[in-house]
Amino acid sequence: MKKIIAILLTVAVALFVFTNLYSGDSDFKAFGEKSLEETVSKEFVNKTVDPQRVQPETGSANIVTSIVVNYRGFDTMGEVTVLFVSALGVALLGGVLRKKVTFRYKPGFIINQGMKIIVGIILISGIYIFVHGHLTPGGGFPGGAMIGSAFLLMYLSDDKFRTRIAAFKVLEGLAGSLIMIVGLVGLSTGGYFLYNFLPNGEIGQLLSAGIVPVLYVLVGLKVGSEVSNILGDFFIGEVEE
Amino acid sequence: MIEIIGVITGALIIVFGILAVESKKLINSVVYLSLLSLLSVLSFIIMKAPDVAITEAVIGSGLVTFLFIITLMQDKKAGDKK
Amino acid sequence: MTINSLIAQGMISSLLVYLLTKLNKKLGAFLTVLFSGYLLFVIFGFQNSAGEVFSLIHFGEFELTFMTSHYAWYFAIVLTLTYFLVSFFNPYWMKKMVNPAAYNMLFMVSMVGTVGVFYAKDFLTLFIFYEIVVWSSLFIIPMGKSRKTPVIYYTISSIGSFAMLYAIFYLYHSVGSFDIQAVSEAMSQAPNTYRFVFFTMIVAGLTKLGIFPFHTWLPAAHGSAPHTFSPVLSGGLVKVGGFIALITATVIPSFKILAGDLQLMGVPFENYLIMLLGAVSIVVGTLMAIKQEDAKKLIAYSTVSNSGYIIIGLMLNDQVGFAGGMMHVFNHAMASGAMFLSFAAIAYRTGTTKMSELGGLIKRMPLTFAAYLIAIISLAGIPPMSGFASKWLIFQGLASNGMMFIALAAFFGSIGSFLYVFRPLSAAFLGQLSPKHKDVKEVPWMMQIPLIIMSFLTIFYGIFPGRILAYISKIQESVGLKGVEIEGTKIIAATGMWDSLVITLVFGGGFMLAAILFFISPKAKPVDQMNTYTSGEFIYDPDHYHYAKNYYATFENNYGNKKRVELFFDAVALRVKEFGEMVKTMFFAKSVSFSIFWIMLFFTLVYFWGDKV
Amino acid sequence: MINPVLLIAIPLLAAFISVFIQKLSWVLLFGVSIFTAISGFFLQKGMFMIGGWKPPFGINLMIDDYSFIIIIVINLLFFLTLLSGMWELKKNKTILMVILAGINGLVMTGDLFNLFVFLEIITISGYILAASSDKYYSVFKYLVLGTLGSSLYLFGIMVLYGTLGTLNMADISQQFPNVSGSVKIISLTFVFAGLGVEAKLLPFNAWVKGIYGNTTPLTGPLFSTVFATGAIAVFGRIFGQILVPDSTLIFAFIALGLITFIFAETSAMASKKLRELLTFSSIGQAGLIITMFMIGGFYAALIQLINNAFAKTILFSYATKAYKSNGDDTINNMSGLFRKNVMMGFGFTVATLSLIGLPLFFGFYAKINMLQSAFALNMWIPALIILGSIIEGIYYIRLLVKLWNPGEEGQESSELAQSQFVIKNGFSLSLIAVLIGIIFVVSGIIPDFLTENIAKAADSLSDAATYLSTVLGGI
Amino acid sequence: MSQYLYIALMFVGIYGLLSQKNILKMIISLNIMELGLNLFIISTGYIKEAKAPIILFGNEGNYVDPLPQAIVLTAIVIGLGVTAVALMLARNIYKTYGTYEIDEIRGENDD
Repeated sequence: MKKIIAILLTVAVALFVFTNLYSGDSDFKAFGEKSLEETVSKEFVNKTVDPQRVQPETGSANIVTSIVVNYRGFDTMGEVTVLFVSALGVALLGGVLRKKVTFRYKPGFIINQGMKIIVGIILISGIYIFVHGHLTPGGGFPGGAMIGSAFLLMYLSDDKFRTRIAAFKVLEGLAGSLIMIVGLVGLSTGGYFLYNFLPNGEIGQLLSAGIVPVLYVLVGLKVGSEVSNILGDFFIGEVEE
Repeated sequence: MIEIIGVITGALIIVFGILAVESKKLINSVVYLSLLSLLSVLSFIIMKAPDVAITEAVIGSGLVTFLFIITLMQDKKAGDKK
Repeated sequence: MTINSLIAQGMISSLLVYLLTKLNKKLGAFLTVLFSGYLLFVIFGFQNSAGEVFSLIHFGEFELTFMTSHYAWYFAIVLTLTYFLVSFFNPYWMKKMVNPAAYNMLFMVSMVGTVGVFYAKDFLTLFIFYEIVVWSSLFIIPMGKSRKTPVIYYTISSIGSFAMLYAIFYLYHSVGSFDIQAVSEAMSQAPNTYRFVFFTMIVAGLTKLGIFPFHTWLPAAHGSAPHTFSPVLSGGLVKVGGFIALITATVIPSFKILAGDLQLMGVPFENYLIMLLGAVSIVVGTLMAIKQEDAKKLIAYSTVSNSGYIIIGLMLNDQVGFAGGMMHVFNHAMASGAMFLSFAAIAYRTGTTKMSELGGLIKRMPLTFAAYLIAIISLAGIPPMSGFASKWLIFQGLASNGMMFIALAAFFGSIGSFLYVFRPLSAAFLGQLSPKHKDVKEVPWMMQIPLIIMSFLTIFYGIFPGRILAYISKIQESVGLKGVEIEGTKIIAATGMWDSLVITLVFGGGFMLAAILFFISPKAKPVDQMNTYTSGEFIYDPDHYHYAKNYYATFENNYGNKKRVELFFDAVALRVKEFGEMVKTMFFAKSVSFSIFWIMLFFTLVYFWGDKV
Repeated sequence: MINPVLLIAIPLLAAFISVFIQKLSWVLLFGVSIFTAISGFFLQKGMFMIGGWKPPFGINLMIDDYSFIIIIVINLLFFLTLLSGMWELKKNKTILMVILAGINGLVMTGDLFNLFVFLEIITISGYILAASSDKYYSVFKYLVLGTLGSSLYLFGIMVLYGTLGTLNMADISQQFPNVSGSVKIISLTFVFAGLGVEAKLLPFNAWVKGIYGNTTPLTGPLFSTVFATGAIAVFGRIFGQILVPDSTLIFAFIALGLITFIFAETSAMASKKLRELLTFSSIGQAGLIITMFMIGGFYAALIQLINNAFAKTILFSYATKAYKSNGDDTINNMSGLFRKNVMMGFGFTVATLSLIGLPLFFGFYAKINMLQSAFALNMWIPALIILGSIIEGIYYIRLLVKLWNPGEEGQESSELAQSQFVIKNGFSLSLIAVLIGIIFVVSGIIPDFLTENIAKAADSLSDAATYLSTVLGGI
Repeated sequence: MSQYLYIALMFVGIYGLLSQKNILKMIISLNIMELGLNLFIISTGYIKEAKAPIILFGNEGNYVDPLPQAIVLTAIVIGLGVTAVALMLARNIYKTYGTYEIDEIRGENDD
């Protein structure tokens, strides 16, 4: 009975959305039919938001990155804060549990040493991803998450490692503070918060795109440390042997 | 062609979504969720969103699944029940 | 001195009183006496002032203004007099109060508030001070016996006051002004609007007066308020309701505006309906008063019945009946004030107001007895007390309009009041003295002052009712009615006339005769209370054998004691609570899914509904 | 003049610093809170672009008279909350700083998606703070509903983006009237439902009882004043200025607001615990204020918003302190508690009377304004508002009478029957209570000294043209 | 066409929230809902025969809309944060009440 009501309601609401969104008089742009000209994105793609600046106004080859870090950098700042808060929350909530997770298996020497190599590779590729965030797909979020997953492997392979996470606290705070400081420097130099006060350089170069790579590296570090913190805190808990 | 792949992927996503919601065992749900994420990565790629695809691959199907599994490990019984 | 600065002074000195009472309880109480006397004095100076406008403050985009008028002065002087006289009791109760500082402050605030209500030029000012009176008196009541009754009081009051607020803003919306004069002029063109406003606004008057079906708060609140505040509530604050009725029906001339409506017995049917309610409350108040064990509750029910007289008189809107209603405002204030004060005096000495615990106090507290006696004679409408004058005028008004049903109720109330006012008299003052109260003394001199003054005024205006009626005729002329005709001590109505001096002399003669007979006839031998029933055997609970228990047993058995209106209100309150519980279980259920169900249902409803559009 | 972005940046910076310098977090929290509370008054008005990208391309902060007054109120409330919850901070200091930044951003931002981000910041912080009550299931419920709500909101704004190609509030408000009806109905209902969760409208607010009903001296005032004010203010901004519903849909929204008001007030009447009573009163007030926003009575809505926020600060602080000190908040057990702390009793009473809307207190001015603007629409809305006020008055008066006057029913009130309860750590609350009480009384007699700015704020909300020209026309 | 399916996926998640009584199942449903939403957001930016928005290797002009992608990046990370908090809460609920089933939780919200 309950499921039938649930299905009926869901279908009704879905119909509500479908019939209205795709009705004849709806001016919602159909899938794949839209044109960039009608959105604000055309200026992002052409990099012509502010004609008074030195062209190209952002040097990032990856347009998504230029949006995430530059045009809508404020969102990213907020979103890093969300992750920061949830990491804090996980730590606070996990503090109640107080027990360490132990696994039934003991990681052997081969796993231990092999892991270290793999972790190194993953770390490097993660760092590569966020350093090249303004050029290639990827960036701070996947890069940071990769760093986090590298440490996940460390956690899994090494029992002792699970305690050594104090450094991440410093790292997350430091990276976060640096993001804010970069923003504030922009405010003091250019008059706008998160203002791009560095030269843009040429599209496609590593040292291009002004503060974009700087910020994205910081975001990557921050996301990485947050994810690692969350993972570390998740290893605290009552897990049966 | 690529449209058709997109539709098929989308249909698979729905199927796995329903499976994830309705499956009796929690661990199965988690696995279906992980598969769902992977399929959505494919969709993201089809829709020309490589950044999102990478992020979703790492976070959606990687980290989130891991978090679920750690939580499930807390109680073996809960993992088996329903 | 102007009204606005008077109000400001009052508010500031109420704070002062609060602080001083914290320092010294008695000092604060004496200050209230002093200030209420000062207020009375200043208000008295406005006797002949009419149409003077004072601006208080700018309240946002509105302006609060006062205007003097004859009717305002009349009500204000009655109220301040009551407050002033009652305040003499305050110093003696400070020790017993749980929070004397707050009591004194709120006493002052409510007093100043009533003055503000009466002198208001516009509805907003009126409403503001009306509500101030409500909440300030509200917080005094729980210092007495009950924590529930203030809630009943507030509930019924707020039904009235919010209905009035609604009416005020409805008027503001259609007229564009709060000013009573402007509204009155605009309404003469819009009888349909006014018919609605009349009914919504007069609810405030009915609730405050305690007219059926809003009478339930009177016995509850008056009965359990602190003893010194009950006379204010009954003698004073109830009259604020009368004032609202006056504004609604007479100052804004409902009889002229609604002249096009169906006329019943010479008044618009709207007025007639209210009069019918008044008649019902006379009957209900009388019947319920007869059954009460507690003297304060009894007097409270008598207030219900007397409020019925007031509203009937005011709704008549004619030469005679209106004058009677207005005069009854004063008479009832004095009489019920005196009755409550004398029971406050009894409570001060004996600690109780339950009739079955009292008895024989006539010898210990003769002055209190005399004050009570005069008050009840006045309330029962027996000459030569002033109550006779007002009731006679109301009867005249009813008779000349041919309103038989209402007149019947009024007569019934008059006869019934003999019964109920006599009961406390005989139970508390006559009969045998309870052994517990052997050492009771008369109250201190300061508490005697108000009793004496009230008795004096009752007798004086009984002999010379023209003194008041002359002023009332001025009020009548100012609101467009024909003034009541007075020649010396003669009062002339359509169907008859009456010379108060002659009647007083006749009654005086009769009284002298009776007194002579009493003194020369042999005295009854006093018997101890117990001995009446037990022939000297010892009993443990004399209260149950008190003759005041089931005093009118034969009469009372003819009708039940079910408080149907109270039960109805209780049922409504219970339904509201049950509805609240239902909302809690429906919308705040434990299950998350259930909450999401509601959200989805919202979408579905919008979908089905939005499709139609 | 202070750049408004500092109100977001400085608290966030402080929050990040406090992670690795734990010992400083006390200083940082109070310093930041004092800074924002003071600088709210000296806020520079106008439109501020982030990163120098002009709207609708970049994100902008908008400080018009509306957000100006809300920022002042919220930052003051936050400071008062900190004072009253001083002993409860514990490990929550960093999160509190993030909340301060988030709530400021929520109110100031001029971008719909940025609003979503800030909404997430404060809701997630909200989950974490709420979890300090150990009622994890209630928090979970809040989390599910909150996440659902923000997803619905995101869906709504993305439908708008798919139609209009922009996320900037000013840009959308300009183009929104021309959007086809079907897109309008979808985006409006979804955004309404999404924000309704945070604004506590009736079908969306099932989480409130578990969260507000189990608050601590810190979270109680924080949720009921800071969060509620922010959420409702955003609600007013979105539906009063940006996505103005047309005549048919607005009726449903008004009906929902009024239903919330009446239903919640009856529920409050049926409550026996102080915190639960206040919870339902908060819900009711939210419904009332949102109704006022919906019918276009912005001035009245703002006045009532401020009235409610400051009143609830005292009420919730007191209720949560009473619970914290005694482990119980059943009203019947608290009789005569005010006699022990008269100052708090004074503040509590004045706040309550102001909330009911009795004259001599600020709430009365709010009430007459509400009635005035409600009568401009029709006769039934004011009647329902009055009905709700009567119910509200009844239960609050019942509460006050009980708390002031110890004593058994049928007996004279006396000190002997006083409750055994005590209030611990009440000094700061006493100060706040007296301060707010005096402000309520003074502004209830002479409302002008507060209302001038509020009137300007209401004007700026109804004056969409100025908003548009400031955001889109400027620079 | 595939956009329909993405919206449908969102409603599958909502259906899960409506019908499931297990806390972990509800979190999974939330994730499914968010995933559907993210897919829908990306699909609003999709343009037929357009390229990924990266100016590299000279493929200039005619890109898909990059703004939804930026938004989804943010949304995914926020989703991770919410999920982490939700799972930690679930663990605490399990610790306190010994169950993940909502019906078996006692002692909260019933007075």
